[in-house]
Amino acid sequence: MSDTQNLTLVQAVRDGLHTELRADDDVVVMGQDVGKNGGVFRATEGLHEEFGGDRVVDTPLAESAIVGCAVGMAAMGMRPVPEIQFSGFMYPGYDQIVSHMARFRARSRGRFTLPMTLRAPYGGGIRAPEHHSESKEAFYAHEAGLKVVIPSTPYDTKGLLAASIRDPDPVIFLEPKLIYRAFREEVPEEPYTVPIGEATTRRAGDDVAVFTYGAMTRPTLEAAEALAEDGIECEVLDLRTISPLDREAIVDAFERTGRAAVVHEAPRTAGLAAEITAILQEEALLYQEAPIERITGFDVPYPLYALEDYYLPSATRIEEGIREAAEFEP
Amino acid sequence: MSDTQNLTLVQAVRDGLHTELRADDDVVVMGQDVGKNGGVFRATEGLHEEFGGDRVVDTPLAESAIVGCAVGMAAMGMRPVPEIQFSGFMYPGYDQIVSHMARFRARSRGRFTLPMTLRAPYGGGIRAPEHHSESKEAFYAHEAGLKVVIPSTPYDTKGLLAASIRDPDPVIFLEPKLIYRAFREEVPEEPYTVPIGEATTRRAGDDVAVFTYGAMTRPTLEAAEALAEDGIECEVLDLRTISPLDREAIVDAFERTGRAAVVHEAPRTAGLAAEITAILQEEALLYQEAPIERITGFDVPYPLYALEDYYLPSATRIEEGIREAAEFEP
Amino acid sequence: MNVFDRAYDDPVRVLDEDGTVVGDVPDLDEDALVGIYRDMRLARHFDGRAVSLQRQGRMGTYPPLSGQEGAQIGSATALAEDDWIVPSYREHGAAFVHGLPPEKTLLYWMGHGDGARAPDDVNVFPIAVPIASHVPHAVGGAWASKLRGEDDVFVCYFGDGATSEGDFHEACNFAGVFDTPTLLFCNNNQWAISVPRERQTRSATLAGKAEAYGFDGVQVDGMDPLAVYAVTAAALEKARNPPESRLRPTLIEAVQYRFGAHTTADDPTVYRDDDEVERWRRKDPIPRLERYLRAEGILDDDRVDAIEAEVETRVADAIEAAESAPRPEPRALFEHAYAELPTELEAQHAELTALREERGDAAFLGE
Amino acid sequence: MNVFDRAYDDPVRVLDEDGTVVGDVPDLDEDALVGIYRDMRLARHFDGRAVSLQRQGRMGTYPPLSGQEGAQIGSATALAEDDWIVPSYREHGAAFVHGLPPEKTLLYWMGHGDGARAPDDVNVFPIAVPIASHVPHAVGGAWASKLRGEDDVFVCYFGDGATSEGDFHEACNFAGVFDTPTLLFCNNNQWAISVPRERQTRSATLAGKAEAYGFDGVQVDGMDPLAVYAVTAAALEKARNPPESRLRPTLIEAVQYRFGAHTTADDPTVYRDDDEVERWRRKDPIPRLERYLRAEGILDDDRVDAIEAEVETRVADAIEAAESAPRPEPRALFEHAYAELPTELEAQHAELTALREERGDAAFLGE
Ligand SMILES: Cc1ncc(C[n+]2csc(CCOP(=O)(O)OP(=O)(O)O)c2C)c(N)n1
Ligand SMILES: Cc1ncc(C[n+]2csc(CCOP(=O)(O)OP(=O)(O)O)c2C)c(N)n1
Ligand SMILES: [Mg+2]
Ligand SMILES: [Mg+2]
Repeated sequence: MSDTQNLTLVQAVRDGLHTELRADDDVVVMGQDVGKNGGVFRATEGLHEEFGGDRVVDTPLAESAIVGCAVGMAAMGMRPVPEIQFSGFMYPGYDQIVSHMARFRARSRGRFTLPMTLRAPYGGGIRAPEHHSESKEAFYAHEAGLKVVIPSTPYDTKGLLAASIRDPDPVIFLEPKLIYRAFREEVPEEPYTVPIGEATTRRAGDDVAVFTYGAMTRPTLEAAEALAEDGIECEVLDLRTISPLDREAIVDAFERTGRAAVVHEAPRTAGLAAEITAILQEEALLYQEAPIERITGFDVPYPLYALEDYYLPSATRIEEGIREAAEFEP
Repeated sequence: MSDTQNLTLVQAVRDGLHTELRADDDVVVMGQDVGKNGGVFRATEGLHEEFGGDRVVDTPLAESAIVGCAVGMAAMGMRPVPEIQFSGFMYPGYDQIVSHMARFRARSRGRFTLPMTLRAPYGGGIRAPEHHSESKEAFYAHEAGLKVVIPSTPYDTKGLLAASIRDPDPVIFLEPKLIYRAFREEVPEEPYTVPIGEATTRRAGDDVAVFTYGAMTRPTLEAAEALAEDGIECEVLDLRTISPLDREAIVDAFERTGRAAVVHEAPRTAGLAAEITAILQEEALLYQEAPIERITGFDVPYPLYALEDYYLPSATRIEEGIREAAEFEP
Repeated sequence: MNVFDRAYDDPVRVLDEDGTVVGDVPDLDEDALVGIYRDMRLARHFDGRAVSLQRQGRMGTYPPLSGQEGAQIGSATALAEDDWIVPSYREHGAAFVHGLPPEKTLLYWMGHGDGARAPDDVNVFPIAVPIASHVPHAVGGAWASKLRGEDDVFVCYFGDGATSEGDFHEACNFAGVFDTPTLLFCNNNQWAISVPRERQTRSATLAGKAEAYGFDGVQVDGMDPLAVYAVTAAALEKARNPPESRLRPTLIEAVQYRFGAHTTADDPTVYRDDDEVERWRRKDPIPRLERYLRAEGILDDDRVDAIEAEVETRVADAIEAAESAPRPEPRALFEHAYAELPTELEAQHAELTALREERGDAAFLGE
Repeated sequence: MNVFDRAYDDPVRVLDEDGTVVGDVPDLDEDALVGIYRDMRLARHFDGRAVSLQRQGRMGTYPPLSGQEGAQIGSATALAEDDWIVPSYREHGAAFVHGLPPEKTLLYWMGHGDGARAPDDVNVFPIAVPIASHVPHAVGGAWASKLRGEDDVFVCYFGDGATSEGDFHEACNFAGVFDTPTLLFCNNNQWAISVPRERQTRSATLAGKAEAYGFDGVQVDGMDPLAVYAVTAAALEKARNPPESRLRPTLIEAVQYRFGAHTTADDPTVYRDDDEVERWRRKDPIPRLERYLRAEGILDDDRVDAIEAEVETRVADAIEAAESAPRPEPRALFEHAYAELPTELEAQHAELTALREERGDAAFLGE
């Protein structure tokens, strides 16, 4: 039986990096302040000391070069794990992400594959300055050639991070920083993986299928409990991977309930909730009993923190949204 | 009565720029090769000669600075019209687009507004090299604070371009280069505007509502004619503005038909077709008689040109898709 | 010798660490000199109070500026009122000199959007958080000024770390090519969070990076407010009235030090030595100027006390004003995204309002 | 004097326009010298044929390289087999020297994805179209080489226009900071489409931009293949075995000219004078080297004729091979997006296949 540690989500990131650095000399962690400083969220604490400055690299302040150099390293068969300090700072590296990281394999017809994992703390709710609360996963889901992973528990974090680093394809790994330290979970000390592309059921229920991921998983479960008191039972699916989506699990849950809601903190227009809605009505229209509710961030720039609580879907807003789906009568 | 000229779409771009340069000294056209060379598609032909190098500016090869300098000029009340040579080269300027162009007004609480129009030739089908055939309008539709306009006729092009340049908000103006010279239309010599945010009906029909825009409008109309021979009558709506969407027109057409298809060349996942589908089932589920068909580019990197005809929705593929929507029986 | 003809690694200096004159004292009257002293004191005091507000949970993350007053106040004092400041996030000192009320700065870091809107007659851009991304805005603004035949200069502040970003490079290149009246003011405070200057770039100096753009670069002792004033004034003059042989833009590297943490979320003891901090504290711009002004008979104990009192009152008033500002209304979320609210945003606002009415604010604030 | 200690505007030269020796002739044997000549002839001949294929509608847009053979062949000849070329879109000459079959280049511009895949034993990266975006790849690849204790150098080619992009700057800075074995080879052909070098940047030279990164920059006469060979060889040697005082990377500015259009879609007469073209044609690298080799008794009419015949056959064979390649199958659209085809892409492929079966290829090809 494997030993476990009681870890927070951010500690599970660190543990996942540690495990993979130890297992494979080709793994290199790189980014701003990831070295001596141990990362602005301590996600790389102690790694520089243990593995040295060649494996855990403090880089200059330049996102495009961070991603672009990782592309070059990965093309040579290394497994770089670049960090962007906040997902809102991925945009200066956007061209490298969409034009190269996503396409190098297709361009070279499989000669070069990019086993790289681009990590970034992601999402809102921590009273951070402007640009520090972005959730734009839809950008990356819209770009073929990338996989996009967003964990919501410490156990999944370590396992999905290991799976991402070992994956032959480039992965965008978005870490919901609101829950970096929100709770702890038993995490095996041993290496293990959680498969990319598989959703998981966080709560079973027959009335409404609710799809979510990342930091929204917790308020969604909270809302589900509140609704249960009124006799509305939600099936809560944590998608974990945003691209490719686990269509089978999504469609299956919907077919069993006929009603659905999607919860994400990203803006509504052309977000993942739209995609999931489109999939459901394409594949299971005849099961549909109510409009699929989109419970999302609003279509506005993420506000400074005095207003962020109004921007982010709260348990109450989620509850009301699900209730609409549950109570809709044609 | 106003005189007209018989213009292609790209000539209408040029004419629109000419009109606005003449009308307002604050209008500045800037970008790579827009000056002496008249633009790689001749969209700025003769403008440098007529208005001089301060109004029609050849810039160095740097997209982020092109957008970022335009942001600074617009904040000072000028009306810059930066060109990015191909929409696939907007990504090096992506941070300026999403972090600043889109947010400057909100950030400054309305003190600075950015009356700028970022133009780019857009879309596939012209046998161009890699990255020259992108259609990623969904990126910009997902980012609040931007308006996104995609014309499909010469008349609309001139009018929408004028409306964009005069608009107080930043506009992304994507020009379907496949139809730059595909046909001509009578275009008034006088200045005029076509309102941003309004779709237009290109064909009336009662059986299926088909939503499209840009270069896909023509094969969609072709498909509609083919279907009419089989007694299937399509209502074809040319959206013209992608953000904000003309929800009223979209929902209205759907309520009259109960069946719909969306056609775009952009990749499917999290594209505009997903958004439109989500809107329709939110607002008009009870009218829906068939799954809404998404007839789109595939979720793959845009190929080199030997395969692009398989990537792009053809009239036949559109026809088959619409037929599915028309013939679906629960 | 023209100030721009010095070697890149030969910083302009006016006062040494003891306040002794070692260079050309700029031509400033007593009021102006005392003004620089007072504004540095204000910035320092503001900084301490802001850090403790954050500690007490009365404010969010805050980026302290202590140590950098010489560069900020010295430079901003040289500006004409119509010139523009395009700041990063640490230039509240410079912005204050140029007219931004300190309560705005507090409001901003308290998470109120209104804090980012300077009064209409104050030429200060909103804070730019993504590093170096505001440099093109300063070049574009300056370009507009030139195209319109105005003579406003745009002063852009950024850090040593910012010089690594692509936007710094592209913007400098545009400034050179279009010869825009832009002053590129680099606050080289030796650190970009935990990354020291030597690991940020192998360039011998940051000033020397100007070479790549064809305009002047110059180093200045950033802990010496009079030196900073002098070099800024020279750069502004050149931007307005460039001689034949020179381009308007200037890259100024102000060599200085941040005494405190990067932000209140940062712990600098993890990555740097106390010794280093101590060495730089001895260069503190405030006592340095004070010594000079006392030696010149411009300051004495009474005047210093009066300034101290004035500064404390001003900052206390600012805190009072910021803390009594009402929590912004949720409609502010939507209001400024576009000049006119699109229908769909009206609908989303209505959604929010309905839920607020039904379930109250507690439904959002999660308390 | 070390070749890297020259002034930035003092280009390395070996042969003048007449083929007369004016510098240090590199130590190359007869075969190598004839090889350079032959490969330049091949590149020139290939170029002419490619342009006419495009004119005849047998190929898509194509970027000609005529005029730039000296820089391409001279530099690539200096590489070791294990070194890597990271090209932009115009370096088919250099890629050919390093082992890329010319039929691959043709296939690529004929729109076949396979053209971008070099044979597994040929160390050439796929063509990068977005300007300067491949420079970080070269730095990352070189960094990997260094981390693994290998001594492969990565040679990145880019144009004068590329130096304006942020990616050029960021990548150079990383190369300096991590001291990677990268050779940054700038083909300054005076034009970025219609924008002349002087309006691209106000920097006095492009070589001098190296100053900002702490490593060497050097200009070379790019129309002089032997000078280019010499300076490339020196830079490669330094990248492998750097002396104490120097960093491994080098920025080489090869001053040259594109005789033809930017691409077959471009008309250069709109933006530049014939005079200028004529002036540069007199510097043509091919007759220049030929004169030298004839003077040295290494070439004579017979050998030149034999080379001409060899070159023509090789290019004709390449065209034959490229044109007889079958049109790629539509499944290639999906095949390489991921290492394993995701279910949804399988479904999309099935969609396409079903429609093809039902309606035939004409349903897509729109003819
Ligand atoms: C594009 C971008 N990347 C990363 C960050 C996170 N970040 C904030 S400040 C900082 C260091 C900045 O250093 P420097 O430019 O020297 O300015 P200083 O803070 O020292 O004034 C970093 C990495 C950011 N704000 N923007
Ligand atoms: C990011 C980006 N912007 C614009 C273009 C369009 N474009 C292709 S080549 C070119 C000029 C390149 O000039 P230079 O770097 O001097 O190389 P050259 O073509 O002269 O070899 C431009 C603007 C592009 N390919 N990529
Ligand atoms: Mg700094
Ligand atoms: Mg060039």
